[in-house]
Amino acid sequence: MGLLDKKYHDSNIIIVNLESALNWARKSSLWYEQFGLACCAIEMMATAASRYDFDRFGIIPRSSPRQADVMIVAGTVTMKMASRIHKLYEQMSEPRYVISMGSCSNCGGPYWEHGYHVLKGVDKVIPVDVYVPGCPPRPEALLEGFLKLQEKIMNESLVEEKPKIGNTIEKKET
Amino acid sequence: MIEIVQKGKSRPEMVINMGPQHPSTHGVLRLEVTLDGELVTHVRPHIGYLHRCFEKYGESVGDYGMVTPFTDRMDYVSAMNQEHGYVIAMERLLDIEVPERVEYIRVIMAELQRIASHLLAVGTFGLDLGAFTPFLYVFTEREKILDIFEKSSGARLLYNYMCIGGLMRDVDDDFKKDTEEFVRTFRPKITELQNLLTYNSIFIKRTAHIGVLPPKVALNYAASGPVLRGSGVKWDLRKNNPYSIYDRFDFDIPVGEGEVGTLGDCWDRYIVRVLEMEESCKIIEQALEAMPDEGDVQQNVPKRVRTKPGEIYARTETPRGELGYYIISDTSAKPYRIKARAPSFVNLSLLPAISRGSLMSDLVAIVGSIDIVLGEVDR
Amino acid sequence: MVHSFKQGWQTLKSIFTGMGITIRHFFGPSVTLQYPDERDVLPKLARSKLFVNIDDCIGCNLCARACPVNCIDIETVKAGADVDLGKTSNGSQKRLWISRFVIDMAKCMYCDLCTYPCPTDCIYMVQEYEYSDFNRDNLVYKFSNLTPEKIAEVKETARIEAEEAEKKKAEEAAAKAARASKASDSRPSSVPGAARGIPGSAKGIPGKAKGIPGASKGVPGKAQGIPGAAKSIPGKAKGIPGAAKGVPGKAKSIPGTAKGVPGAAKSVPTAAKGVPGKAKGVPGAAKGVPGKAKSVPTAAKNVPGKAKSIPGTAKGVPGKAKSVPTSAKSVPGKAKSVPGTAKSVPGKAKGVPGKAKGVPGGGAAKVPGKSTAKQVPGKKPPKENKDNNTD
Amino acid sequence: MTWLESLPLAVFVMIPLVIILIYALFAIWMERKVAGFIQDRLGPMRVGGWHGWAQSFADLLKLIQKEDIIPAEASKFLFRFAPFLMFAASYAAFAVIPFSSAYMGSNIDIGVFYLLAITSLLTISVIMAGWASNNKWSLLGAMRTAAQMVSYEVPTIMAVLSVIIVAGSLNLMTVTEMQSGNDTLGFLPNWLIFQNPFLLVAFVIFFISILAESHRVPFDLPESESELVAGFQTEYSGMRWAMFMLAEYADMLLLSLLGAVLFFGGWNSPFGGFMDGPIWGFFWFMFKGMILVFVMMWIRWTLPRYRVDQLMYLCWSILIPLSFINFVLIALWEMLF
Repeated sequence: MGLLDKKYHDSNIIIVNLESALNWARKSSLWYEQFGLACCAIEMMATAASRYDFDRFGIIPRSSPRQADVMIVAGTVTMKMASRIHKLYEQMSEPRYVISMGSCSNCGGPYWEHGYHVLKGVDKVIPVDVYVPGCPPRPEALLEGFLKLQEKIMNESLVEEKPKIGNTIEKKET
Repeated sequence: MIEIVQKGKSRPEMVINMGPQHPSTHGVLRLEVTLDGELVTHVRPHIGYLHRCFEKYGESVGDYGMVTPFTDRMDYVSAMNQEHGYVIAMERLLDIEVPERVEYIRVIMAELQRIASHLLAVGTFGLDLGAFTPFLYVFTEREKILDIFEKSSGARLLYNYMCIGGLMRDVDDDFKKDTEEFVRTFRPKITELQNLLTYNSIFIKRTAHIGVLPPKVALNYAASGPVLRGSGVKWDLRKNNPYSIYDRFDFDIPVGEGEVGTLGDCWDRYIVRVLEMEESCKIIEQALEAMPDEGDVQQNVPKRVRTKPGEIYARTETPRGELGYYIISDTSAKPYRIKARAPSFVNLSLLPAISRGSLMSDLVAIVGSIDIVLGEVDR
Repeated sequence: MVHSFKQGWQTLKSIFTGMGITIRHFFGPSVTLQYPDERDVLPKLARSKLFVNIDDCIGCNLCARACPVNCIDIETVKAGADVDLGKTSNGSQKRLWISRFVIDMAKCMYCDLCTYPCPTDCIYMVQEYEYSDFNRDNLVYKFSNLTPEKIAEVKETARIEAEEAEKKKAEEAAAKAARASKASDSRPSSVPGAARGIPGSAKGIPGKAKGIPGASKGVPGKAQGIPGAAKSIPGKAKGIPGAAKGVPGKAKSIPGTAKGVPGAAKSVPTAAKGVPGKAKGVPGAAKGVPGKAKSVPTAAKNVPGKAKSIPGTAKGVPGKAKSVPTSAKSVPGKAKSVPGTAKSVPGKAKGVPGKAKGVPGGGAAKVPGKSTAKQVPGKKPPKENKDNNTD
Repeated sequence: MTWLESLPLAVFVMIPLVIILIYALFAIWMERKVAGFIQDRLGPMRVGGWHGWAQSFADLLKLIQKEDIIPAEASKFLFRFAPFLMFAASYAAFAVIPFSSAYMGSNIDIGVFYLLAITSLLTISVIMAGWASNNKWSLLGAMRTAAQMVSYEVPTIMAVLSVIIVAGSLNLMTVTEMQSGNDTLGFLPNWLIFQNPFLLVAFVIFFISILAESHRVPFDLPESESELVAGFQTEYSGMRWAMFMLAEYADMLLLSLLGAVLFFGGWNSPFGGFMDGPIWGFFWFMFKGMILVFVMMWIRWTLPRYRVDQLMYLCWSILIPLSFINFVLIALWEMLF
């Protein structure tokens, strides 16, 4: 749905310019979904607070998934929460992105070994765009993750085959 | 369309799910709220969305020392206090004498963490009621504490700083100076917070007479920490059952007095936290004065923890209340059993009792005033 | 009336007090750190990433044992007596090749517990925090500075040395056992030879070799029993499924117990040609019966194994199927083993995929669900069975 | 009338639309900057260069790209229609606002009544959106809004009427014109707020009421984030949601401009004849409106919000009686002086 459906098969000057304008808009206005899971959520709050200030990048929280562009999975995803996260992801409107923040959501983190109730990586339920390492990551590290995501968005295209950076998991249509 | 449940001849009710993704449930708590209009008739908290198998980990990782980082992650807002509780339990089990200097540093760290945790609690409480700005002001102060922690321990949130018998490393050279500086600049900020939020009349209207918890009910539910003290019960383990070196300091235990509303309402629970921050400042100042300047913080750290079969229950006062660790040891390197008595979990059980009959907006205030951390509730 | 006016005044006063505070902040300075342009100076103890100075590492494995979450995976190979690996900066002699030193930063909990036990202070936390990535695999950091060829070489050397030592020992033991059994006339229990895995990690279990795959990337740390168990049945030995490219194998028949002929399934590493397996009899004991080794995988080359068995006495000779494919694929959770274990079963030898305990989630796996096990040719000398020497 | 003949009319009608769009883009940026400075932060800094001036353009362009989700169980027509109705209501009300001595959409004699009537449509569109979304949060938000906006219309109207009896006209242009000049107490402008002590009280009532009408803190119950997720907007995404946002900001401007007309002399220069004229008039008018908008933002980032029953109490027990008493007092004052 939306403009990113790759309906164009070759690019011309108009599409290229349009593409970069649209990419610029998407990367400059990443509204994240306001929900925290665990420890990383505290650092996420710290990033949104005065010292690091998400708003400088145009990143603001929205509490309804419909209006959010990016989901920050901040914390341990348990088996019980996994289905909810999947649902929240489905409720977000395209184009949507996911940042996996911290060890727990990257791969289960400290809980990968005996954590019988911990999902070993949020990418098992939703596609992840950027993995931010840390336990928890520093606020700067999260901001750097956002910069990486912006870099990725700038490489997205309206045209069909253009090499993309980032992971290759296709986003699911809803 | 929207389901309206009607049972018998009673008035129609609407069941609404608050959470696990909701801006004011402080994490992944889910509340199943039954509403009559906007009036709450029943609340059922559902937990387990953050069950991270702490007890299993305590019994599975390599040895006793490796459990410490996992205690950090229980109540991630007050990691130092969690570590403090665990190492005290282990030291009692092993009969280890801790050097003077270590005790002082631990107390200072624990009290700084208490301030940081209370700042977060009052900030998010304001946020729940719609006041966005005080939240950011207190976060600025909290950052200063985190800087002090980071200089000494190397981490901002989950420190793994205390170890059985001592500390992982000595404090930073600037520690004393930084802490003194912080305490000095922090006091005016409390005054500012009082003016901006505490005595704001809208804030008072939203919190006074709301979620009243009578002392007797609080005791019956085994509540602890600011929730209990907000109801006027003077119970603080630092005074009533002193651990570490808390008996050497002179400080008060603030309790709720029903200053603007009823005894035990949300405002009382809130003001207890604010006043406790000032008391913590007092403790820090005294501790900084009495702290020995020199001393090896690792001199009594055992090379390998060897236990005899035995068991221990040690309790400490964290910002959220009484935290107890129950540890059964055998001759192996790992604990046979670890159980944590988490204050948030016990305090959360109060929620249905005190929120019945309030409005939807009050429910948000009540959840905020109990100040739960889901990492500790679910463990 | 007066009361409500007073209350109204209080309300307005508190609101104006609050607004006064916020407007003062409005004109006051900001505390924001403009991150990509300005950066904080991190305290020197800040823990943001693990780093290993591999030149100083002596391969003692203490950090891996101290890690509460087992995110450090170290594999070492003993260096030969004539090789000087140099010294660390604090003067300790290095005696081990570090063939693998992998830290999965995606799992790390940044607790700093691994840095304390290090005798040479070569593992420590650094301040670099900007390493987020599009791909989780890139968060797995490899610190070993040996090339795969070098690793293969040192492993081969180590294997040969170990084999020789083993042989020596076995000879002595055999002689001793022979003396002993003559005296006692005890009935030999037939214990199939146990293949010993790759130096250091394998446990010899009768009939099964539990080895830790050589440079397995796929299963950090704790792959158990990746090696498959090849059953050597007289006449046929099947190689190991998967992508095993044969490894020149050698089959040794253990004298005394082998009834069948141990087949040797040998897979030869990429470059390897099918090398006829050799079955060595245990000195003094036996005649070999040619076995056959078949390797199942398409790419694998069959190497006819030869086994000698001792006529008459042999009841099952453990064949040795060893394949140490360079690029076998193992699936986490069910790693297929490449190295075979020789189980001697009269009749047939089949390469049976071993079961490995995979790591859930395949932490380092490149392709979700699959991991790549890299193995280095190694040989498992069959363990001599003392009791079976004579009968 | 051919299309060529109607072109000037179309351009004439479109002027407020352009003003609203530019204002909304500016106000969203300004809101974030104000919030940033109040909170010791900086607000948008990186998008477009100097202090993130292009932030709102990026937001708008992004919202255009967003997927438009209509929940399966929603009442589809109402769901689609509500944002347009809301924006149409805000936009239509601008017709009677005198932007400058030279421009006014429609110079009708019952301008004030028209404005108050047409803004009531906002209530309907909010209920429509909340009900059609088939979401419990939306429904709760819509119910709260309906109660709130209907209640607060009473004190708003009473405060406006107090001004009208002083001004003696329902036409906003006339109201503005009578405030020109600079001789109250010898030096103050002839603005109505300086003319009568009771009009000051009327202004306070008016300002509190418009805060509630445009649901700003401390009366932002319809979309109170910490209680109702996003209130009646919960299910909206993309451009439809942007329409709500636009309408909300337009509503803020509309009521602020109304305040500027009624109490602060509209497009009249504060310096008498100095810096006067149609262009300056437009500048002064917008400037006065933006000052009120800034105060609304300032309040928003300072105060917590009221509870729904306290909100009603404030309206029915305090503001409405006060506004009636004030109305009578103003009438008496007018009779006496």
